[in-house]
Amino acid sequence: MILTNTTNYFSQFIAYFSDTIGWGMGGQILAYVLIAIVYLIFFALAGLYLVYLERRVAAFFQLRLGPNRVGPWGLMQTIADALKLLSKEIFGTDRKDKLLYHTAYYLVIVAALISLSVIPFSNGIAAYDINIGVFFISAVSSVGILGLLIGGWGSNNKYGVLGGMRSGLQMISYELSSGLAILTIVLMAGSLQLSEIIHQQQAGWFLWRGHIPALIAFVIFVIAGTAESNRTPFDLPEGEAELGAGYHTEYSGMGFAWFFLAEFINMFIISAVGVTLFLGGWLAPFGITDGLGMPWLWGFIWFFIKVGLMIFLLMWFRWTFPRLRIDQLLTLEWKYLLPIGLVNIILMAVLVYYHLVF
Amino acid sequence: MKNKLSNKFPNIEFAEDLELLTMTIPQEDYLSLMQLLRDEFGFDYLFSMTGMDWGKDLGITNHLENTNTHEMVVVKVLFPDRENPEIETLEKIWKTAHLHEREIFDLFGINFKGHSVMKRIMLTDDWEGHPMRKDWMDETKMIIR
Amino acid sequence: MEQVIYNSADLKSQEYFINMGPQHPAAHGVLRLILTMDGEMVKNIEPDLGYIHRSIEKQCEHEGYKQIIHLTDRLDYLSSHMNNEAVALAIEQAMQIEVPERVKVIRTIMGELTRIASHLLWWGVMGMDVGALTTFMYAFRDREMINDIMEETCGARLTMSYSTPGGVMFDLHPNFVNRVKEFIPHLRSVIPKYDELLTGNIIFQKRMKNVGFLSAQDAISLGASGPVARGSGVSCDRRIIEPYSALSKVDFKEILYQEGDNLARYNVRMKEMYESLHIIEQLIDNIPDDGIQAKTKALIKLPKGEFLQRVETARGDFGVYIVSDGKKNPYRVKFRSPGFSNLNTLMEIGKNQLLGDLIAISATMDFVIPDIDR
Amino acid sequence: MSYFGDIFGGIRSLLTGMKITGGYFFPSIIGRKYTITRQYPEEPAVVAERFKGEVVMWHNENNEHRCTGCQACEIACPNGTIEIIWDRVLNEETGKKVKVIDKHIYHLGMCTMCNLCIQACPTNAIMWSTNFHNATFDRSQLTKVLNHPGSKLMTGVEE
Repeated sequence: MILTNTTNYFSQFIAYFSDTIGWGMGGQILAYVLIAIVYLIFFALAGLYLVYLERRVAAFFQLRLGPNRVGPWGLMQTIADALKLLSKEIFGTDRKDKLLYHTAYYLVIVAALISLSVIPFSNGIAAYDINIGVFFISAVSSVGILGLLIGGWGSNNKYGVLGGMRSGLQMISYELSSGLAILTIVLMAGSLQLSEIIHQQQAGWFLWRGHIPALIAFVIFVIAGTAESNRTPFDLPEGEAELGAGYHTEYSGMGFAWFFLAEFINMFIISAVGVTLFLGGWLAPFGITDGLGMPWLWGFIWFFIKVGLMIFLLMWFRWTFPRLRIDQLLTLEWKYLLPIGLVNIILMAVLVYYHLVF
Repeated sequence: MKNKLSNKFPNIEFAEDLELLTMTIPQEDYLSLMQLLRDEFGFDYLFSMTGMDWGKDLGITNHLENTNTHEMVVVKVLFPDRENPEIETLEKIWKTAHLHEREIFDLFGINFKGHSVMKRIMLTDDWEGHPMRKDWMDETKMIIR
Repeated sequence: MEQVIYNSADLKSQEYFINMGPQHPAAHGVLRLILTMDGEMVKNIEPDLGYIHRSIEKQCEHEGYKQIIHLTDRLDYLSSHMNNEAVALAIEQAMQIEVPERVKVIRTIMGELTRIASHLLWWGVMGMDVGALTTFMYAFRDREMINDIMEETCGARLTMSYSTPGGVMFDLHPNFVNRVKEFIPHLRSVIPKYDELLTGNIIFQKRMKNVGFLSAQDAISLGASGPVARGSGVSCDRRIIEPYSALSKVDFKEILYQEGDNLARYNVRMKEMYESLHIIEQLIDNIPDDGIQAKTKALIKLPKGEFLQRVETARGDFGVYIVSDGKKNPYRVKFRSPGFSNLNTLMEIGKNQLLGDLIAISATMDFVIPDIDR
Repeated sequence: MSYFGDIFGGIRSLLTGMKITGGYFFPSIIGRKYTITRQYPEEPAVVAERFKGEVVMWHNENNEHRCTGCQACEIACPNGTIEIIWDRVLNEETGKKVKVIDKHIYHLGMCTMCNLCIQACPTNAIMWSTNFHNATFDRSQLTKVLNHPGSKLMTGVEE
């Protein structure tokens, strides 16, 4: 089955909704708002359940059981935690820069939420399937870094400043590498649109079709992605043994929770982008579920299985490796990942030019 | 060794009945004796510095070890002046004396001349008195049975 | 057009202070270090102690000799048995009590078990300090087995108060020998896994190698002892220099590394666990059976004099210096704690290091704050 | 070349580490094989029989204890955990005044479980209990009276 249609269920929904309700522009906006609410709910649930997953996975890595009291298998634990954080008093230092302090977490979550909107969850299910999707994600996720930076700065805490500076340093460096890794695939796909990239992979995932350079790009992407989502071994911005809590030292209650959720959503985004670019997105491996009907549902299932595996890989990293030092972090980027990535992209270009990729 | 030290420092006193070689030295010869013990006799490891309150005098007891032969000597110095006892710092000979001397300063009130940071280390800066002295009393917090 | 030439010397950075502690995840307690920082670089370290100072030395002046023992548990709670043993040995030496052979063997076995437990905890926390959070639980799993063994015999898991002047508090539990024998092969099988998980890890190696260099001369001058000094090649193991209890009967090596960096200190402790297991193996099979308590008077009075006893705890050279004036209370007790001198070492070698390195160095120093504050 | 050697050696060391954690993870999710934590209230904690939880006084079924009020434990205690309130009461049978305890007060909050009192007790009146549920909401609840109300000295325990 070759999917050629690029129908977007969301745009169909918007057209249908505004037609039935018939308020012209108002109906369209209402439809957008409805979609946004769906995404917000997804954002909250995904964030909370990723926290739950992280705690459970960490527990099993550490010979423990993890949260298993609230609800069946402890599934309600993180919701309870979120409620607790909501009801908590928000206190901070007196001398914080109020504007920056309070803008910071909005920036972080808004950036995460916007990046979420371009990711195709299934065939034709992406809220905002623009033709420069990959580029858009890279650009928007940089805004999130600004949130960490000004959060660290605005809270007027030395640990916060150190954490914020470290995060800025780290993100600027590693975005280069992840960008190059993404570009390697874009060279093959010839498109920046995420749904188009997935459609191209019907003949085989890019990780397989691009063989050596794609594999290298994948490894680079995973490393850079771990760094961008601030997770061990690259958790220097909040490195708890060094900085207490880094940039969110002075945040409490929900302010802290936004940072925390955004971190997990970022992990989700990184994994989703990785899956979309390298592992065929929502496509079934070898098309095994293609004939079973309901392609969008199977798309969802395969997408979330793949993303889950990728997230598990990142968690596995986190619970195994020690943290790098700040200079080693930069050495890794500028002396290893970046040159290799540059050579890799040239290699890929040559391969694509001579049609040596599958 | 005893003879050598006796010749050099006429005022040195050796204790008789103790297991370790123990000597008491007047304050003015303290630094030169310690330097000599380190440089000539190889007692290069300052094991501990103990502040003492002998009731009448304050004192410091230094335990030195030779890291090659693992012999130990004990050097004592007494301060008859309880109000402002003062002595040269050992910081320049053994770096470890830094913290030990600060502790003694804090808890016994013995001042070390030439020490780089002569501040209280255990107690707060506004603490009155030196609690390890025998005559220090806190009526409200100490229960002595 | 005006040309502005920036000179790198004009770009001034400003030094600032950071209070690391008293509540800090890497301080392992209430150690407060006032750091003078320049960017990420630590320029000066100034400790502020006393957050857990209980003036145990002063308390000891008002306690009988038997009653001192339980206070020493609270010094370095991770090597509580060795601390107990040090005081007991000092009192026995002063009173010239000959303790039964069984007591000596039990004390040595217990001491080595405590050392392993302490090193295991250190290993777990070391991993956490450099960011590998999983090591902690793995180490605690094995440490728990030792704690269970301790609990069965001593009735307590951490502050055991097990040695008394002239003997030990309880006889060994009947299960003790079997459980220790089960534990030895278990630990021997898991330490290589630990090595694979953390020691061999490239990130860990890069964090540890050539960081926090301490030369042998400095180690001596700074009063370093225990694994910190042995990592710099200074032979200072009291168990070999002056074998106490049953240590003279066993054969073991002193682990010495010449490098003096973090990795050397790390390796010393990892290898010491094997040596401790080796010591226990030699003693566990034939524990003599001649009583657990030498005859002592109910009220111990030390003869007039000064007594010094040094033992090797998990952290280094622990000294008990008792000045007695012949009464039932000591006139003055000084606990020379290894952590106190090792803190001085940290102050010296932590300068001009990155903040992350300072954490790693202080992790290899293995501080227990009550031991520093006393 | 050491540049690439570094990379491959590094990746190999990282994979070895992941093998160890993965080796614990996968058996743990399937059979909880390596799980070491205990689900506390459901699975009760196993405490060794010698565990020093708190000091208790043994009473028999007639509400009699063995404490003669000799105060050996009070003297042996390093930090004043034990206080005994006693009195001399005329014994009708022998016509002598005998020491009788009124209250054997035990401050659990101060106790360091050093075992000296129990070692000192000549009549084995006090002993360890393995109870470790010692947390209370109020510090005053940590002060306990060990002898039960209305209890008296067991006959046959001479002073």
